Amino acid sequence: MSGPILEIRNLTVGLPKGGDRANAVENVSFHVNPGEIVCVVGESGSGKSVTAHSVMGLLPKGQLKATGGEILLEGENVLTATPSRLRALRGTRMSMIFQEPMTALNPVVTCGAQIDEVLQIHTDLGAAERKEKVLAVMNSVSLPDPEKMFDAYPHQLSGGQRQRIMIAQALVLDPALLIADEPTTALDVTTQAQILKLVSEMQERRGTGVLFITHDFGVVAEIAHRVVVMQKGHVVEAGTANEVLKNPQHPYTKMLINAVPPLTPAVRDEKTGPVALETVKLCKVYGGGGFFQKKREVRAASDVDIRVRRGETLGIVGESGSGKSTVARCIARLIEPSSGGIVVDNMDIARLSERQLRPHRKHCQIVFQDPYRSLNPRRSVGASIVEGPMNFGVSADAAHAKARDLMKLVGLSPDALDRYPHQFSGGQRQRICIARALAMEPEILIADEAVSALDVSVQAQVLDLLDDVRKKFDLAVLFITHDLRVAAQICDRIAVMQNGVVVEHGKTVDVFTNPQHAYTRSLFEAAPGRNFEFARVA
Amino acid sequence: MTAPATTTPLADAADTPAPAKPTVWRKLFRNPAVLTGLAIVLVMVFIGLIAPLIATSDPSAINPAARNRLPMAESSMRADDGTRITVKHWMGTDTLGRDVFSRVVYGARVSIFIGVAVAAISIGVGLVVGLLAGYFRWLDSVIMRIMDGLMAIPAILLAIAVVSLSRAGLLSVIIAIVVPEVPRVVRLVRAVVLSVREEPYVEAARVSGTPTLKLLIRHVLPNTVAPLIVQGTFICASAILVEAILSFLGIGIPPEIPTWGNIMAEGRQLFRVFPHNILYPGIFLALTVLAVNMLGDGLRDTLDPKMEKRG
Amino acid sequence: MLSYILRRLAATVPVLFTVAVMVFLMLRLTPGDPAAIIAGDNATSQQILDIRTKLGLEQPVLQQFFIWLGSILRGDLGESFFFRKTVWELISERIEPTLSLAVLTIVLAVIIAIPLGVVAAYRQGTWVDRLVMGFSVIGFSVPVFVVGYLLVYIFAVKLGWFPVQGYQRISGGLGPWFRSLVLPAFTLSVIYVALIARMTRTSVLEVLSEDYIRTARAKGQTEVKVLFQHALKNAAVPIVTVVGIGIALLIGGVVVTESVYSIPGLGRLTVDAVLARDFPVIQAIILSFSFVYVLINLLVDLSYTIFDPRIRY
Amino acid sequence: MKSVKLSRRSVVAGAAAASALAGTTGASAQGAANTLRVVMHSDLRIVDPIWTTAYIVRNHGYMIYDTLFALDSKGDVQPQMVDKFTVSDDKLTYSFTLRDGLMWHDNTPVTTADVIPSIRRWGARDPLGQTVLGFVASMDAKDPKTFEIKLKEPTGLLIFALGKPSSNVPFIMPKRVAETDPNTQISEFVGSGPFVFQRDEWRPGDKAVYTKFAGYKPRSEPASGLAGGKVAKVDRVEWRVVADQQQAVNALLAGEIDIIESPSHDLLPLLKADNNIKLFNWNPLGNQYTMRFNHTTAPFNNPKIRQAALYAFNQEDFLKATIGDPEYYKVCKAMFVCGSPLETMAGMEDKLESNFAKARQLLQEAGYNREPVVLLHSTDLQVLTNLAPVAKSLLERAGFVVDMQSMDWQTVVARRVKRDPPTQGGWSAMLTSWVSADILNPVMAGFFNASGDKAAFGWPNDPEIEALRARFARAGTLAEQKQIAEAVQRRVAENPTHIHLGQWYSPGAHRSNISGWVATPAPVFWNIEKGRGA
Repeated sequence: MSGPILEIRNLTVGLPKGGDRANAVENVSFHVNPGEIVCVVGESGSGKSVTAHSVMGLLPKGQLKATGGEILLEGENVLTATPSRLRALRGTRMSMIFQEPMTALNPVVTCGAQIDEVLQIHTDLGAAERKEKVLAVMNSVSLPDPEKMFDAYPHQLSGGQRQRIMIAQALVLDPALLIADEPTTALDVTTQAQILKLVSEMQERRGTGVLFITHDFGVVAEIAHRVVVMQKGHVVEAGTANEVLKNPQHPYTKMLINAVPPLTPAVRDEKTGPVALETVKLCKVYGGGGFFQKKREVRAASDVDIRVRRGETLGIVGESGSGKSTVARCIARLIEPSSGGIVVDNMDIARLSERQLRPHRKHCQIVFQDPYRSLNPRRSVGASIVEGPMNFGVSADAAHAKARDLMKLVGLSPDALDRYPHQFSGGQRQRICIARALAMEPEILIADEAVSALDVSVQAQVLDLLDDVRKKFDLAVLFITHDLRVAAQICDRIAVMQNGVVVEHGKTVDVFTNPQHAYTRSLFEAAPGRNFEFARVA
Repeated sequence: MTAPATTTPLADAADTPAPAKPTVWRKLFRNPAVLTGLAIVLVMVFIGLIAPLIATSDPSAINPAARNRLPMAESSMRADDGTRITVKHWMGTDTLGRDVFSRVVYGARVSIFIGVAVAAISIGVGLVVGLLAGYFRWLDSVIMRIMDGLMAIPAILLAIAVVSLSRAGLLSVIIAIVVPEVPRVVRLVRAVVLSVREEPYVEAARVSGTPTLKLLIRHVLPNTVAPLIVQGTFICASAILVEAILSFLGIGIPPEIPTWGNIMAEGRQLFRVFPHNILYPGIFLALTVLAVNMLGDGLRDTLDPKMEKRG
Repeated sequence: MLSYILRRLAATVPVLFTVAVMVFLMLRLTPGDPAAIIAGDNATSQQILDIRTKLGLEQPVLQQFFIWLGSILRGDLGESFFFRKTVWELISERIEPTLSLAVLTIVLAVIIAIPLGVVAAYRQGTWVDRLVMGFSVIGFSVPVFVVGYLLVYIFAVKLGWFPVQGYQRISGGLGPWFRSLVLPAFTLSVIYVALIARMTRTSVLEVLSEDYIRTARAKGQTEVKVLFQHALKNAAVPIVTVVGIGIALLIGGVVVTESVYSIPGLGRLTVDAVLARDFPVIQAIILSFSFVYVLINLLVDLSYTIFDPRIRY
Repeated sequence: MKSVKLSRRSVVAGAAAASALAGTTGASAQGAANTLRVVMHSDLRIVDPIWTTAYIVRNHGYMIYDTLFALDSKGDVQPQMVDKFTVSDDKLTYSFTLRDGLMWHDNTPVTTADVIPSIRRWGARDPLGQTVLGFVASMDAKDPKTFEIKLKEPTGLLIFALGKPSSNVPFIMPKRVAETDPNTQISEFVGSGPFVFQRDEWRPGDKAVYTKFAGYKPRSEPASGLAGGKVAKVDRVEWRVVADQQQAVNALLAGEIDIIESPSHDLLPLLKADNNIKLFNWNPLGNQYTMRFNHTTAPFNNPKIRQAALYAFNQEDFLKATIGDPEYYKVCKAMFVCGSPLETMAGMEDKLESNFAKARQLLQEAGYNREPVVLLHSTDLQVLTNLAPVAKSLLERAGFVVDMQSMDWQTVVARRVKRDPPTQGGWSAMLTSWVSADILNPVMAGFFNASGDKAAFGWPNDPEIEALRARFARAGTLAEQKQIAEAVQRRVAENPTHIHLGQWYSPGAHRSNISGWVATPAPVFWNIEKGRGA
């Protein structure tokens, strides 16, 4: 058949009363042709997921409801379809994969059974045939040893493998439309690359139309044929990948694209300040001991030697489980290292007890990943900021005065001090956290994935802020991230970690221009949109 | 590079703050369960408070001549000075000719007091112990072993033993009901502490050198309030019930202190002949416990949706 | 797995020891003198002293404790002060009724409660939900013995369907045995149903908001199967837990129920023993109840592995 | 009007239950026809009727043991195990011959070798026994069937004592058992009575089971009181424990049991209303409520203050509060029981009239300075529960300060033997009830024993009373006894050892197909027949 597989016409989905806007999406129209990958891009709250879910008819009952327009799947309006008809379509003509494969798979059912379920619902094949078909599809998504995977439970698989199971289960009945809702966001770059590759392969081989939801322009650049940009529930721009990425028209699109950090590191001058932080053979070992039999040990970090000078930003880059956060938490002494030393201010604080530690706390502050959990919801942000200084005997007035200055510094109004965290946005909260850290006048600032949870636009601003305060206070910044682009933008030097070991360590430029270690190279290989030059438009 | 001062909050384009949630109080007063529960409880408390005013006679004044009178019956009794007083018994009299109505309204006092006292004490004790156990690893194992021990003894049996082995009285009954409740509270508090202590904002406070005690009080304690209020109501409700059960087993609070429990317990032998002895206090008791439970459910739904009662 | 069980069993030792100490002290430090009770009316002080000595109550408390502990470890629960019988005899006579009552109650409760809970969760916010929740709150609020009396009055006295009181041993045939337990089991299960229905509802509700439920729907699965194939199995762990916790509750309820229906079970034995200050019996019973409780918790934890493959010991 | 409604209700209940009976009561499966299912007033725990005075154990004794003599319905002592006996003219030598065919449950013959140690063991514990054995010079077995008791000086009490109807009853036990130390419980339950105790079926808190003893040879006379032929007419008697009075009555109405020994008085209307149920007052002498003073501590260590209480009380209030229905109680100022040979009002005429003025005046004379009366209140025994509150209110109206402490009966029993001052776990007064048959004269009635520390709890010390009791023991004729008893009562009215608070009767209830229940001071189950039908 010709014509679009999916055509969305003036779709409007209403929000329940008392929301911050009337409709989640308003007059959204676009289409997906056979064998085409359409990326819907937008930041959180742009309504891209709502659009996807309304296609599947999976909008949360009672909360969201399509109030206008139509969604034509191969010419059939799914908005008016009966529940049973909708059920018949799901899995056969259209299917969906989700962001978090761990939670999207039923933890107590074997992977094979979960794929098999689709067949049970929609076909009347016998058990043997079904098993055959399942194994086949598992093969086609190149899962190692399908026979074994068939009886494995989701938690026994890696993130990538789980997502492959999801894809297998989505494609087992060759649907015309595959909806992928941020399918790689939760995955490490290397895995992400593989999954993206898989998706485009499958889609080519089977001529499936793909509606691909993402916030990451790297990913867009990687796989999109056409792009739809959404903001606050509206489609602001649509076109082929090249048009949109190379020559964006709408200011919002421009802003987003500008915000994407370039992979090529800015040239930075050598920092020669005094060494503020040094770790010596830092090790953290979890587990061990055990009552009857020895528990197996996990070496989260082993023999980590890093040195950060005043005014310098050291990036620790690695995938999840590489131990980069462990190192950060050891240095901040939130956890006690198993061995090795942490020299701060000519003093080894690795072994100090909580009590002995207290006077040294002020030297080193940390900003966490999740802005929503980093501030005590029950205390005004002012109280949170002054708490530290007052612990060190600063008078209340002095502390508050300082807090006001810092609020200005991080670009917030000082009057906001007596407001509560829930009244601020994620980005604003992260600014407040930075202010809180600065209030201690530290020499060392640890940013643990501090921008990972933020939308690109906000991310850029917070990165700027971090760099500014570094300069202003001549801070030694330890920047933990999984995102090479971000690292490229802000770090003087980079340490790449894998399985708790620093595999490569050097100037950002050197590491980026000619990576020594295989793992580092694989990381660059995987970086989405690496060989795509984004437009730099003012 | 733009100077930070110029990046105003407005600059956070697609990054708008979460819409302000309605305050807890407003939510509470929208919740029907909370409202009805609260209303009934307040009425009961009020009855208890003004018992001396509405009671038609001294709840422990016996009158053998007028025993087992049916509701609405009248009786007269000669005082020491020889004058005769006539009393109308709205709810009849018990086997000693005591006025059930008066006993029931006075019973409201004691029963509710027991509920509140038990809740207050067990929460108080449990909170302190729980905080310590939750935050200091080395204390934890010791405390929790003891708590496990207490938990392992079936609550009612423990209560029976405590009361009947010590001298029956208000205090011993309260203690008896508190003891088995404490470990449950401790576990609850401990669980909260364990989860909260990993929260970034607590770690942030640690990093900014906040002393442990301050940390507990300022950042951890507040998180226990909601679940404890909820748990408190449930403890209160079950305490009132347990008192009744102890009385039923003949080891409750001595009859001269009327509680709904022991009025029923005394009346239970005559259930079929004079049901009013069980009926009226029964209604009051069930109604109150029901109300407190409703209150608790409502509170949980609004304050602390995650937690499940007696879990 | 095995090592886990061993570890857990080892861990019960300190717990039971704590229990032993607490119970023992409680008994010894409170008033009430079994000797005086045994001696009966117009007994002279000398006779009572003789009896105390015979019962070994004249030794220092610590000594008594270790003597007792020793015999426990040798598996000897001692002899009742009153009945010319060993504690072991007494308990083994009484175990059947209590066990029957408990098991029947649990079965009854689970059968009634879980469907109620699931339906309530699925129809959250509708009248069905409110009805179920309403019932469960009431279940918590009415004293067991009141429920008991009402049931007796209606089903035994008025309708005469079931015996008023008493217990028929299984040896006397399943029919009578069952008939004699119907009312007690119902009485006891009320609060229990309330508890389980509640927990089922909550945990099913929680599961229903999980991603994999959405996935199942995205596959085109029917609501009923979503509910029972996907939701219930994932909700099982907390439910099983609460069933376990409920056992403690149950043991308490048994005491009352057995008195109402005069069932010669362990609950009644406890009350009688306490009233008679029959120390060996009290100690033994409470200790064994505690042991059962600990054991059940262990079983519950082990049962998790059945419901949730992620849990491995 | 209420009662009408009631009766209809319970008739329906009874009928309905009866109709459902077939299926409901599984016990009836195993020959309910000849099984007597009885609910006694309490649970059988201790099984040594010599070692304890508990009435339930006495009743157990009458099931499995036999006695040398027994009280008949007219209150006269008749031979039971004894065939005939002779008394020498000097009244110092008694010679007894056992009747033929007396058998132990292990089918060995009863001999005098068993009898004598049994009497000795009883005499070691029972107050009356102690007195009587005081007179005994020697007891010798002449041959397996005859034995002889020689006295130091004459007493009219020997035969009466051997036929003592209630606690402790001189039951005859096998030699090996009777030789157990009086302060140790016996651990073997072989008797020679009409029923055999099934130890393996005995489940304390559940039931005690007795079966007919085939080898028992009853006397030829018809059963009369505890005397006469003890013919077991049912194969099996089960004492069921139903802790809950209400439930016991329900069970009787439903036909799940045949007899309730003494149902709660307030529930009698239910039973009366059902024509399948008959009430039977098996203990015509009834019982007597009593308040016991602790003579060793203030305030009741002062006779005037004790007397003040005697004036402040009136029996009616106590009886109303506990029994209620006048049909089942009798105001009676005779300490040795109305309707007994020693009945007398001497000394009591103006007492027990709630004369508060007089009471206050006595308190003043005695210089009572408001030491609190620690009054033990037992809350778990129906027939006693309501006594203490009444006593409290009467005492208070007389100007006493009363601290009523509630506890279960077992604790009262433990408390009342403590001699510490009230503030340290002691006591001042407690209330209990006696079976009239136990208090028919000043020697057998334990509370009259005023020998100080050797006396029962309360420990009164009054040589004058002791002297009178000694004389009574020697008294030969009834007239003499009467005159001494009167003296004792007068003395007690001035210097009270305890206060008697009126007589009460508690009828047993049985299904209408039960017949032949004998009137006795202690409930016995021989001669009872169980017919067919509901």
